[in-house]
Amino acid sequence: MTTEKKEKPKLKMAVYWGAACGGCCVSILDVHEKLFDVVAAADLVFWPIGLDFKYKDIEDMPDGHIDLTLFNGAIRNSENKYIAMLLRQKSKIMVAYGSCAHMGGIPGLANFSTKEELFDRVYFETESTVNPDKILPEPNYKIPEGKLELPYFYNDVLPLNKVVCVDYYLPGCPPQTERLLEVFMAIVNGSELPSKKSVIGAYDKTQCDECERKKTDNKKIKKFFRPWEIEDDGETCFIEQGVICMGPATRGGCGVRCIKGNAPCRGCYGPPPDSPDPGAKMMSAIATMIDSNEDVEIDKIIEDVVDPAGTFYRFSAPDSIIRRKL
Amino acid sequence: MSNEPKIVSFLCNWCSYTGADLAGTSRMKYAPNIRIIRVMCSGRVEPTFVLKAFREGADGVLICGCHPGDCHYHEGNYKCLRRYKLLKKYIKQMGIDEKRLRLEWISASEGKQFAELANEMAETMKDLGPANIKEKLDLFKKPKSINENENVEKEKSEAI
Amino acid sequence: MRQTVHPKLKQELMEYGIGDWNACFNCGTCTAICGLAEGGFLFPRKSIQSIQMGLKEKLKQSVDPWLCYYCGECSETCPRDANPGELMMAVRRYLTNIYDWTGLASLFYRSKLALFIGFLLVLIAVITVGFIEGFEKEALMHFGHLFEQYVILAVFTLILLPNIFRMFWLTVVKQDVKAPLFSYITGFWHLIWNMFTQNRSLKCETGNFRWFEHFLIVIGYLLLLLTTVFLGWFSTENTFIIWLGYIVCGLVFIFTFDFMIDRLRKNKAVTKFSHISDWLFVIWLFLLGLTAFIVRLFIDTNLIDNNLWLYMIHLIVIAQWGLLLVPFGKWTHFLYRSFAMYFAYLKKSALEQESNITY
Amino acid sequence: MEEPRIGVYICWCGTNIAKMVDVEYVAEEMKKLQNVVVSRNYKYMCSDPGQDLIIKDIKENNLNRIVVSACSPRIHELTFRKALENAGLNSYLFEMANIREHVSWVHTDRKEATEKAKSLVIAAIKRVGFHESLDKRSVDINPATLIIGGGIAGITAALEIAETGKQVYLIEKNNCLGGNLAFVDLSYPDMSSVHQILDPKIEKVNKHPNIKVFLNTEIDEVFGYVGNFETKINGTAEIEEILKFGNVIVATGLKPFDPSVIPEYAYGKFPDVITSIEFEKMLKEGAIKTKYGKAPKNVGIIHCVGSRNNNYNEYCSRTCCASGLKYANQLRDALPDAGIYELYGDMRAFGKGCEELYTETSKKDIVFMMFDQRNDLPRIKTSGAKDNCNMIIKVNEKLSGEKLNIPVDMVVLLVGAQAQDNAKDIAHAVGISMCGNSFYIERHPKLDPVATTTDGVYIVGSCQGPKGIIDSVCQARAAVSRILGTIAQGSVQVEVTTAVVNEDICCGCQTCICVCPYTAISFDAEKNVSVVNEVLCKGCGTCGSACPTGAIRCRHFTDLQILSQIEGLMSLELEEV
Repeated sequence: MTTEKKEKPKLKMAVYWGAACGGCCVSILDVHEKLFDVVAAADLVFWPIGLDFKYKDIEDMPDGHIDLTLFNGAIRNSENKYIAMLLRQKSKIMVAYGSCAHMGGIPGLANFSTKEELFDRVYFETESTVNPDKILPEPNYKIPEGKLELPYFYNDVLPLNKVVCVDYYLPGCPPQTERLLEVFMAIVNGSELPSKKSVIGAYDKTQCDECERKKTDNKKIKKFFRPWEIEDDGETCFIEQGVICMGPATRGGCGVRCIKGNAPCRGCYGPPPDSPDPGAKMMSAIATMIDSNEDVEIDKIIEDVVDPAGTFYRFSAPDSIIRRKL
Repeated sequence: MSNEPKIVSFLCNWCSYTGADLAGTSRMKYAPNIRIIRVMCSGRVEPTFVLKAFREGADGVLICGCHPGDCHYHEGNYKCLRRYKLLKKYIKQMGIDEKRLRLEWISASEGKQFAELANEMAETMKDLGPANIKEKLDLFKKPKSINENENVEKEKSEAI
Repeated sequence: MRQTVHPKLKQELMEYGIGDWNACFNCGTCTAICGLAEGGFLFPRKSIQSIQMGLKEKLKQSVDPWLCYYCGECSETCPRDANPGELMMAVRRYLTNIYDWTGLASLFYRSKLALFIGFLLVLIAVITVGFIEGFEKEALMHFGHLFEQYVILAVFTLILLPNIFRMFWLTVVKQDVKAPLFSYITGFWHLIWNMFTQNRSLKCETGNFRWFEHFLIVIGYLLLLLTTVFLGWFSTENTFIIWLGYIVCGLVFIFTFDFMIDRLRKNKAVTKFSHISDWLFVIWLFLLGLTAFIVRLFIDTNLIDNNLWLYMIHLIVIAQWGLLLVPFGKWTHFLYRSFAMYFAYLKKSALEQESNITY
Repeated sequence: MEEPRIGVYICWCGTNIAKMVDVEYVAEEMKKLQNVVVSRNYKYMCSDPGQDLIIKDIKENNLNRIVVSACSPRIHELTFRKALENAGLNSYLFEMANIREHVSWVHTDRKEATEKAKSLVIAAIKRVGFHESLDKRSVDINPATLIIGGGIAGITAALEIAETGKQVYLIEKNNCLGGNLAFVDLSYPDMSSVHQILDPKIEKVNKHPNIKVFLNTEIDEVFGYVGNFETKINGTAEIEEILKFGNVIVATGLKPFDPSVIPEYAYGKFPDVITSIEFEKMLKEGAIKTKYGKAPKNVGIIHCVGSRNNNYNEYCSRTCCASGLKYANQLRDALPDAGIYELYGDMRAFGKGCEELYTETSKKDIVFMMFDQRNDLPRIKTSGAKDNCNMIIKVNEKLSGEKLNIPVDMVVLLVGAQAQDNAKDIAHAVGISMCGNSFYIERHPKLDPVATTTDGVYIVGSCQGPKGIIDSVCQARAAVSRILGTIAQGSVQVEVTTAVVNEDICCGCQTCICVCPYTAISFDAEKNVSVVNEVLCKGCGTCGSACPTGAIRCRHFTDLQILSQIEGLMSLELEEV
């Protein structure tokens, strides 16, 4: 990639949302007044949420025309995938921006249901739905003018790296703005970038490293609590209070936002290096803490972990080993 | 082997692996479905390993450790038991039949019990039929270029 | 049926000359080799077992020892030299005194002195009789003839019959053998047949010659009894009877002589260990034949008148034979054995009946 | 990490493997795999030529990873590691696939077996790719030895070592040395007096300058590793002492079976039903008398009490039969015309001189009666008035098929052997494992009978299984020779497959700390990370699986290694080169 400095070589930047809530796109605005620096340094050549573009414009671009693409959101349907591939082809640096692109994120929770279940829920079951003729979206639809085609709705939600090669991951739900800026500026100044495929804008150490709550080695759990079930003293480690906190298995970098807000970490920042499946790791750690050797008692304690998949894979299901419900 | 169920088993070095060896030295015959991975202690067995085994196409996973109280490392097998129970809950949620994951205590002298267990496990897997987890989770290869459409058909079938 | 162990049984049997019963470790070779042992009668093994374990009742109630003809095969093949053959013999001796109600049998078996005295008394008695009769030929011969008849009668009715009944009581009644009634009759024919032929011994390894010898002795002995006692051999002129007499007692002493030689040579297992009772039996039988032979010879050659002493000797031998050896000595074996076969027959038919029922 | 160059070796083990696994085919297939440079099959890999083959290849094709697929690593892993060392390769760059105990010996379908063997080898190859050189730490051996148990085995071992001038700590939980043997009068088969054997030894032990005896003492947890153990002992003496030593001999012996749990024998109900221990006491005192002070007219000796019966102990206690014969002789000598009845399940007069003893005994007017040891034990009942005896033994004699009543005045129960009550505590204290009936397990039943799976800990005598004097002494001396061997070397190499914390990842959550059974992990508040004390760590890996960040690596059992092993195990299409 180009590191030699020309006179104000304006960076061409694209931001796209796949299956996402839009929070990531918005988070870009969180840079506040710094936005001017950004705009000064870069042209936004593609940003559906902000500016009106047509896919055609991109398709027409020569390959590698875009310098930096921040792709947020997961891959849910054929459109997401198409754009992902398209952008990959047109951009020098492809960044998986935010938890959804990184690991599948919240949309990834859909992987605990099949496509059919989802459709049933969405098009028939939801309380607000009135759909007497049981109409479902029709991917191919013939009309006099011709053939309409909707994107295919995949059975799975996938993280970005499952469909295209990703250069960097910028985790978070949404990513911490400071982190974004650091990365952005690094690119603008053409300073040395970390090796490809690595996570940027997050620390190798996990939450606990930053977390100010008091931690001891007395991690023995007799009963699990949901956050609302305990009277949090605000300073004892959540886990030691019996609340499952993904902190230990989740990268730092967010500035322990949730925990500071007296909510246990959910793990949006994803696992530290060389830890393929944070959910499994955390499961292992938490289970180890169960303070009993008795079959029955253990079962009883585990009863309180109502939804292991949702708890330990809140953000990482599509990126985990067992990617979806089978 | 292809159509035969595959069972990955994690055996602790001191009791279960020795037990399995004993089954061998005593020439006890059992079903060839089981494939053994040696760990020092059942306490080393992580959910990650089990999930990985399933992901890679195992139809069943068997974890064996020393009998409670006999652990060479005092309590490793209890740690294993706790993880096992939570993990079982998880895989159930993920639509993997509970019976596909099993934890048993096999002491160094229980070659016979191991052989029986191996057969039993193989039987269960045959009854349950193939898990096809690998098949279900391998989607399509990452396309090299945008024009590459070889997988589209597959995608469609995947999709609808 | 639970039995009590009699720790002292072995010691008791020692006195009847059981050999080294200790040596036996119940391998069963003896029974395997034995031509006569069969289902329900697995001797010698079972008998030895009973002895080793001190199963007195069982031993007393078993007919097995009588079914054995002492061919000696078992003793030759015994891996521990426990000499089962002789042991069976000893048991037979033991049993004879168990059956004998007078107790004299056991006395004679156990003490040589008593035996000697017994023989002496009889001798003296006969001589006194002779003295009373004034050593007058006709009178003596007459007396002798009567004596023979009465003694045989007495010995039978007073001693042997009761003993046989005792035997019956132990081996059949006590064992509550439920033999079908008709078998008592059919068995009786067996009894007679065996008594005279002893043909079961043909099954023994020792083969036919030994049986033949025995057979001839038995026949000889019985005919001798017939000729002398009932046909009055010594006082007849009937040439056929005379010649018959000669032949039979000839048979008797010739073969008994042969037996004695064997016993001296000790080359067969049977003849290795000979209990005194055994010796006496053979010798006296021999003397019996011999003296009878000579006496008749003297009568025919008219030498008898001057040699009455000869008849006296014959008389003494007969007396000792009839009064001591027949009721208390080995002679009884001839009887007991025959009856044992009868009882064994009953037992067998009882077993058969049972097995039929179970079918 | 340099590109792996893997050498694969499939062993035939004669026909043991070759007959059930197509070794040539497997070896051929492996060639397809990435990074596999050579792949061979050979008759006996463990043989010297087999090892030389590996060494040669390593040198010629500069291999840097070796996979041997043969028997159980528990048997030959060390052999091949040595071979690697001889070739100048780090011995941990080696992996073994067990295709004998786990394949050829247990499967019957050659095709299936071959497939399985193949996948096991692939797994090993995948795994070995991620193996890393580990440097063996060699530690100095502390020449002192701790011996737990002052029975004949312990005493023998103690003297043997002390004689060579090395320190011995002999720990006995009772108040005197000698163990069970101290109760015994004569020893079979030669009827030699035990106290003539034992007493001088005990005397010598007590006097010996190099032996420190601790009576009424039990050990606490034993910390450390081969060459450098230490333990806290707490005896009756209020002073608690810390002992340091290089090797441990466990000679805790056995505990006599308690016959009162067998209803048939009415032990405790009849005063004249006594155990062999009590009888030995009688013999020592030289007076065989019933509780009424009379010499018994008839004595019954019952074998296999508590042994070889599913309700009690499955195993044979080894010493009872010969003891029974011994008693028969002693009784015969003492009571020439008593009736003596040996009631046995099977007469097992094994070992030098014992069959002869049996033959001799059988000639001494001893009645041997057989009963059904598993289903039909003899029963001891009260005797009737006219029986003039203390008790009646009701037995169903097996050889004759007779149901018997044996009148006896005394019954000697040949009680079997059991593991000590505190067997488990000791096992945990020194870190060895027990088999089903809580006797200790040796490293290899045939090839390594006195060593255990924990380096530097040896088991001798009856704590490993019921034994007579001879076997115990043999084992004691065998263990001693092993120990003196290591002491002579002065140092010993210790396993380094310990856990290690990656401080760049560790977040200091301290999950691992209370997980460690050996308190080997501590928290460094300074750096806010956990730290593993590699000396205390025994490498179980439990912390590794508990660590939520993956900061703890269990050397030689890393996630990466195991995960890739799993991959290999499952991959069968080999065109992936």
